[in-house]
Amino acid sequence: MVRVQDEPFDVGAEIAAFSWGATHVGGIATFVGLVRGTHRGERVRAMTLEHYPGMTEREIEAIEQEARRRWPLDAVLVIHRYGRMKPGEPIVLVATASAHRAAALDSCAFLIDWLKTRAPFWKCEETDHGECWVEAREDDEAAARRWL
Amino acid sequence: MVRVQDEPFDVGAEIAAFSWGATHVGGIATFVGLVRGTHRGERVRAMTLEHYPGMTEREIEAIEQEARRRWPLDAVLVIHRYGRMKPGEPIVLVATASAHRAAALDSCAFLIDWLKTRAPFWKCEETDHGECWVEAREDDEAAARRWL
Amino acid sequence: MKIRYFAWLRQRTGCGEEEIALPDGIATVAELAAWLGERHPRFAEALAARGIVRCALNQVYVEPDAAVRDEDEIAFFPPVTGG
Amino acid sequence: MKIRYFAWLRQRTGCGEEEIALPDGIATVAELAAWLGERHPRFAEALAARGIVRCALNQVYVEPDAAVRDEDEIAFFPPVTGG
Repeated sequence: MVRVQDEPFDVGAEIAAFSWGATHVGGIATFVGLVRGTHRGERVRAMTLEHYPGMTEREIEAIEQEARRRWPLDAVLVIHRYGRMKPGEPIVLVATASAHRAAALDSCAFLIDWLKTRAPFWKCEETDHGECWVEAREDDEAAARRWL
Repeated sequence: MVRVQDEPFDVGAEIAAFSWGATHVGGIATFVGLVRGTHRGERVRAMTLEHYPGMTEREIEAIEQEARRRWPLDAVLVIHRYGRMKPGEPIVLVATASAHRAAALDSCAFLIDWLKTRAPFWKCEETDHGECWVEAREDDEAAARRWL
Repeated sequence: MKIRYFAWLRQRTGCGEEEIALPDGIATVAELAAWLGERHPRFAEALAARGIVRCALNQVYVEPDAAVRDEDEIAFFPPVTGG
Repeated sequence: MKIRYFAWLRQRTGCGEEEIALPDGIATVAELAAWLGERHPRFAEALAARGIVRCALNQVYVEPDAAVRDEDEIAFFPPVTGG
């Protein structure tokens, strides 16, 4: 399931509601990305995530389908926020459930690696020196290429 | 932090309490292992985990230290139950927090891989055909060797 | 056709989206981008820096040689930075 | 010294732990295990299946050639299956 939303979400509650009680599930892996309070040594006061409504959901759903094609997954959840956020706030939650530990762990890493290089979101940080668009990172590209 | 306990734990609450508010943390990875309701095609009614009190805590703490030596981690949590559990119940929770996504994801996978081959726990399953000690799996050994 | 710009391309063009008629002689995304660069000089600058502008046609990533039609929605944006 | 057995080794020896005096002429974990096998025939069977019995000396994994002393706690158990 994919949710793209402006509202904050409660990580503990989302994970608590995710895929429990399915007795063939042996492992659940999750990743949460958070707004960091510093970037390149500068204090970040807040961050605004712009996105491309429609394409964002479509693209994340395509990544979910690719994960399900590669691994035997019982459940997948991706929640991604847009809008303005403060340091410490969750931006993204990825959760995967599988009978097998490796499938849950690997697919969770795959989903966040591909999300970061394919889902149409753009970060604009507010620092003491004004607003600044975050540049894409080569190591994110490298992480995504591991799965090709 | 390492906790070895008989009592069930609340995954959502544990994750909700883990390392939030530290504004230099960029990513939190978690893994939860659950009791599966079937094993080799047989229905599992319940499972009892025996452990070696004292050595268990010592061994998991050593694995945590090894993870902290390898990755820049802001926080580590391992909760592992022993005693009798029903299908669907959480056995183990591993959570890692880091400034960097890859460090959180890789150390979480490392911790569960090493836990499974080093922490002194033994599973005894109750099936329709009686009780049976679970045999160690070669693919768990292989997963642990990835990190050597 | 609908043209959309995101992130700093939106700021540099000064518009998030614009409706245009498919210009005569324009058949591909690359040709359309070049044509749009004449309207928005700072978009042209960004295009000149190779690899910095991504394109989606009807909300699907495409390469510069993709064909465009008058009923399409075409978006230009920098490399993504979510997650 | 304290000897402990876990999981199916505990069931096969019929005891979770026993106190013994370090037997004469026993210097290593391997020698101790062989000596214990005479008390517990089914433990001897398990030892004969190579690689199936693990050992911890004072709660730390050791190899069969580790030296043992009378004040040690020595545990024998099958490969672990937690997590």
